[in-house]
Amino acid sequence: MTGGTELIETVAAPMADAVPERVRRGRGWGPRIWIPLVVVAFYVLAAIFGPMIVTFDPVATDTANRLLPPLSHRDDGSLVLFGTDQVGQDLLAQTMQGARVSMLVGVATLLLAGFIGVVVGVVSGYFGRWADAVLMRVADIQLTFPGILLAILIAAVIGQSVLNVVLILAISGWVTFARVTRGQVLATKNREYVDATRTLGASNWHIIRTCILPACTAPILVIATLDIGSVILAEAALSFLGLGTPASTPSWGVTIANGRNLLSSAWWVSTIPGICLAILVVSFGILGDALRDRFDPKMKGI
Amino acid sequence: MRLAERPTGTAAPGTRTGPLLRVQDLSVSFATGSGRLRAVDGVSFDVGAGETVAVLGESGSGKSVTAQTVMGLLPRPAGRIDGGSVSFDGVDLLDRPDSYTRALCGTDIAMIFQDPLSSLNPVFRVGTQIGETLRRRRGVSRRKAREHAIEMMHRVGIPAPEKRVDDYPHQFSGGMRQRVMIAMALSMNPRLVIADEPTTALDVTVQAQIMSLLADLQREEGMALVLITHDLGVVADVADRAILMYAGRVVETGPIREVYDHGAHPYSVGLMGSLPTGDQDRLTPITGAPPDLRQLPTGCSFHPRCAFATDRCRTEEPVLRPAPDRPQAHLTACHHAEEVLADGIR
Amino acid sequence: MASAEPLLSVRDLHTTFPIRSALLRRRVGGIQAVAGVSFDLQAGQTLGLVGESGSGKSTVARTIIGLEQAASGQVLFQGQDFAAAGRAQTRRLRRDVQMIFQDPYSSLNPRRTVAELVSEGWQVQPGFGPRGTWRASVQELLERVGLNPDHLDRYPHQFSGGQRQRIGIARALAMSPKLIICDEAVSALDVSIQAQVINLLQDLQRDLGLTYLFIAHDLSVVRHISDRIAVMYLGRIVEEGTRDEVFDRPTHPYTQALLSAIPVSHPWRMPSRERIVLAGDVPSPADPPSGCRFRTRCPKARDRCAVEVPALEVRLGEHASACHFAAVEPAVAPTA
Amino acid sequence: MVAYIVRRLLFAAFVMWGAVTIVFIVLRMVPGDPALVMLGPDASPDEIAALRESLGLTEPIPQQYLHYLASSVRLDFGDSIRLGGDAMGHVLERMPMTIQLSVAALMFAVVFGIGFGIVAALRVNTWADRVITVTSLVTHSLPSFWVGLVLILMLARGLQLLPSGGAGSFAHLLLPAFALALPFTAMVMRLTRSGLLEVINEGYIATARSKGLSERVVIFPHAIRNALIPIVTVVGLYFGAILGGTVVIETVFAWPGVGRLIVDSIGFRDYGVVQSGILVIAAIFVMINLIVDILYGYLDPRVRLAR
Repeated sequence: MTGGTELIETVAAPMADAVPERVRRGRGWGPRIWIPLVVVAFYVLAAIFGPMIVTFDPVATDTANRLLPPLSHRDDGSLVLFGTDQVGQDLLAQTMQGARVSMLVGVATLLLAGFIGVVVGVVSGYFGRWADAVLMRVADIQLTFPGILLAILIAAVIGQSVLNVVLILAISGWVTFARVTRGQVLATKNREYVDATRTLGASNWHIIRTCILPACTAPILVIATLDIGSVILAEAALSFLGLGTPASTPSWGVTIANGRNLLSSAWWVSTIPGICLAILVVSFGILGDALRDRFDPKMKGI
Repeated sequence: MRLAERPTGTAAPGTRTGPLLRVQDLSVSFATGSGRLRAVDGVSFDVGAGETVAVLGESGSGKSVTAQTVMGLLPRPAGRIDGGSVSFDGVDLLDRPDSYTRALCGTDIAMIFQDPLSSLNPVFRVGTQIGETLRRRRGVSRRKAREHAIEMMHRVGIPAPEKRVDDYPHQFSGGMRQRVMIAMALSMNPRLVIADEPTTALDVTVQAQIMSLLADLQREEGMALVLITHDLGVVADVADRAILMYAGRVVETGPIREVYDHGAHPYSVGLMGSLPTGDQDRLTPITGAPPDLRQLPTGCSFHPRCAFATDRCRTEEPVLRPAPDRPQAHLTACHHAEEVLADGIR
Repeated sequence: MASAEPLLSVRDLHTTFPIRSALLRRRVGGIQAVAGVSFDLQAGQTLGLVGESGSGKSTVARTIIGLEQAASGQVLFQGQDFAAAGRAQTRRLRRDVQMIFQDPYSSLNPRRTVAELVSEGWQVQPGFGPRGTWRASVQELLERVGLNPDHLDRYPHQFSGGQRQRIGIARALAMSPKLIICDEAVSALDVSIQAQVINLLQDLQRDLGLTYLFIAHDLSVVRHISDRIAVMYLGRIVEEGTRDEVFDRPTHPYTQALLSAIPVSHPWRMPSRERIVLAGDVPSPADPPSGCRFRTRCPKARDRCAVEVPALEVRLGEHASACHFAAVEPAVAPTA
Repeated sequence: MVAYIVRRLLFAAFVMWGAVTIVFIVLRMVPGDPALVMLGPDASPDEIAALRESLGLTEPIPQQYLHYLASSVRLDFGDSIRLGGDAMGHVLERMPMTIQLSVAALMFAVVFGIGFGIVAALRVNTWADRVITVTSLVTHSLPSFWVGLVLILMLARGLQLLPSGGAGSFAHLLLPAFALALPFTAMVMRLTRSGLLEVINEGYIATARSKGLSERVVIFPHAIRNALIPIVTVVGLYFGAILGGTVVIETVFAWPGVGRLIVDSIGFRDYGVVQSGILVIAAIFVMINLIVDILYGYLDPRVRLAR
């Protein structure tokens, strides 16, 4: 141990003795957690209810009101908060529709990637041996392939649809979950309490259920929060390249790409959805960071 | 600048009167997630030149924090010195800037840590690490520093030091690593060596090697040695004096045989009773558990676990006083020392 | 002495840990953690298994209880071979042999309450344990080990190290075991707490007729609690006998050195004490010395020790020793 | 050490085989007749048959795979339908531009990431630390293609300071390299900061202080050598991500590299070029990881000798 061993003991042991873990975790449910939570909640509400209020029709055109800057009025007097694009589409409606698509893709991808990753991680970490060797080599190869390249390759081949985007991103995203889960399983597997449970005659399934999985939830939650931002960014990048969601269900990336050729004449078409995207991703980033500090300060490298 | 203030410690030992290290009324607290805790609470003791002193106590007694404070290694800003003084060679270190203490460290005061593996930098050769103090502090060449490292490794009994000087810490066994630590600590002939649990991480047979090495080196070098440990046994052979700590306070101090054989504090008596010696059928442990340092009991912190406790113990904090009818150097912080001693005789 | 059938009998046990290559996890070698260990343990007795790190004492325990796979040899519990037992029998054996672990902080699942921890064995062993009244039964157990029975819905972190160790003991007792393996069960505790737990273990043994395999590196503690002692070095037992035989008349040079190295709290009370300071460190179990494994550090080593493995047999006095020269040079008698 | 390098090389070859196989499998996933898809509805049956023949689609799948592997070893990925000539040739021709861009971005990320990371760690919990940490969090979360667009809008179109696209001069390199480097700078910075903060709590740092070494020596080299070890590994991984990122950034800035070539080729169903480009990038990444692994062994003696 270090020179500070006893210090750690004196500080940590009485604290551990006197203060319940849940209370300690609960304390300081601070601004780093609730501010991004409020932002995310706002996005979720906007994504659910926004398109009901301000309808978006991908094929409608309104050439009379094309390229209106933000906060200007249509000729019928209605306010366009975010401006309009080159065919007169309302950008606010487009952005809210984009939020719906981007967040849907993000959550669906995470669920799929998380499920694959956790299963692979537990199998590989808990049962080890050849399963571990094979699965981790597959993960290595997968890591060797820059994720976006794999996504581009697959997208180019199988074509554009929301489902395809989810599949593609999950294929490149499961590795993180698998590695984190495996690491946590390996760390937990050798804890004495797992041995203790085993000596009671517990089955592998009982041990995985009561000892292994509960120890994995916190890091998986943290990874999911940190990852959802990257998934949304990756989806936007794919869509920007024209390989993501189709024009009928435009995500933010599609809108940003639309505005690219209008940069000199209508800056807002690209910029505003970009800002919306950035705020959401930053919120997830702050939230993930805060959760990581709370649950497991040792996971800093991830 | 007065000579005495020079931090390099060029003053020959013995030119000053008074103890080499004097800790007076030292209090240190730590910020934790749920309030401050007092890790060290009004601790006073002296260490004379060439003396071997054992600081004893269980985890949470504040013994290591005291050592860290002396070395200026207290983690900031969590750790805070609330009062008292630490004088080395008559100069109060807490009055001086941190750089003053830092300059004394390595040359005049050196430290040996508990776990030699984590205390050695894994990416540097041991020779580099042993010779580093000499090289950086005295500006000698790399070659000279390496030669010095070989010499020090030889002195602490590492076989074939010429070959091993270029090895990395992980290539050494636990005992050999601790020898490397000792070589590093002694490389500048310090006048005071503080060893914090130097044998706790080692096996019994290796423990014996290291303790006898430390005792031999202490005799040859004439340095003062402070041994911090929870193991009453390992220091019994080598220490002159014992300082027994409980919940951040010194509860008993005196010549080691006095404290061990004629404990005048219920805690020291209880510790002795907890040790299996081979001839008792049943141990007589202290009841209860050490207190939460953030909510120390009033009066004497030991009173909830003490068989002698009275109302006075619950209200009035005992101060160190001479143990009744014992040699003068034997001090105890117990209101009922008389009864404790009488009980021990019976 | 060994009149009745022993409760636990270990026969020539070997446990080997594979060394695997980094890349393909291919097996490239093995560490013989336990290399031919045999002993008997009578019901109601305590066998102290002592040794330094790397001696394999914990591996012996983990192999007996099934946490490690034995490479060869037998573990017989009441004459039944553990390895040969079927599923149902293994379950039953699991109940009879319980373990108390070293680290009171990591041996309790932090996410389960005391009630869940103590009753976990009843959940995983179908048809075993109290029905309906299980909370009351947990409370009884908590009281039995000196804990407040009202604390059954608390989490482990709400207890001190000594209290956690008591929870671990309650968990073992819940299975009504015959044999409890204490693997360094008191090593992590402070002296005053350690003494409390030792007293508890002794009380339980007396009241419930338990048998202990007590594994520790602290010889004073082992001496205090054991009836018989086995000393291990690098995967082998080098000396085995009654407590007093081993402590008062050790015949193996390693035992002699080990006993002389015990830190003594009052050295001035025994002026005749002679310390044998061993040179060097324990060799790596991946590459043990040939012949007698202790010879590299042994003051008595001769040529013969490098070629011939000394058997554990009675050579002098009434207990077994694995030294060629145990009988030739009677021991100095360190009295700790 | 030699044995170790050989083993790593073998592993690299294994990974390349995996990558080649993945490409093969993905290309088999093309819905319908690939030749028809590639040539479009206007193609004559003869043209389609010829392409099928040259793509080897007439053979059974295992044989196709073997042929594919064999031609992969010869770096032969067929001709480019769009540009004509050897597909791999087009890729290799564009490669220097992509390497230039990604190395510039990597250097930026490493220099500024490690620099700011050290500053933040040494001034932990001060305003400087907070500014750096918050900035890194935000830059990490910005989509790089969008950053590129905003940079073009402000610096190229607005202030007319730098060219908005194309290549040819150092000025052309600045914007794309910066946009590409931004998220990675943030990641390197966070990793440096947390790594250094962790190392500072290690026992050997207390030892270094107890030896009376100045705080500067305690940090350089005692702390930093240890903190660098994980950073080196991760930077290797980031280089792969940067290479992947060039695909998007080259499109935004009209940078004539492999990334843009790949994206353009996708539109034309020019699969020969797409797979050549992807395999070349994967090969570079494998090589970088090999170098990182060897460097890792150099930095950490425990790893070096254990292998």
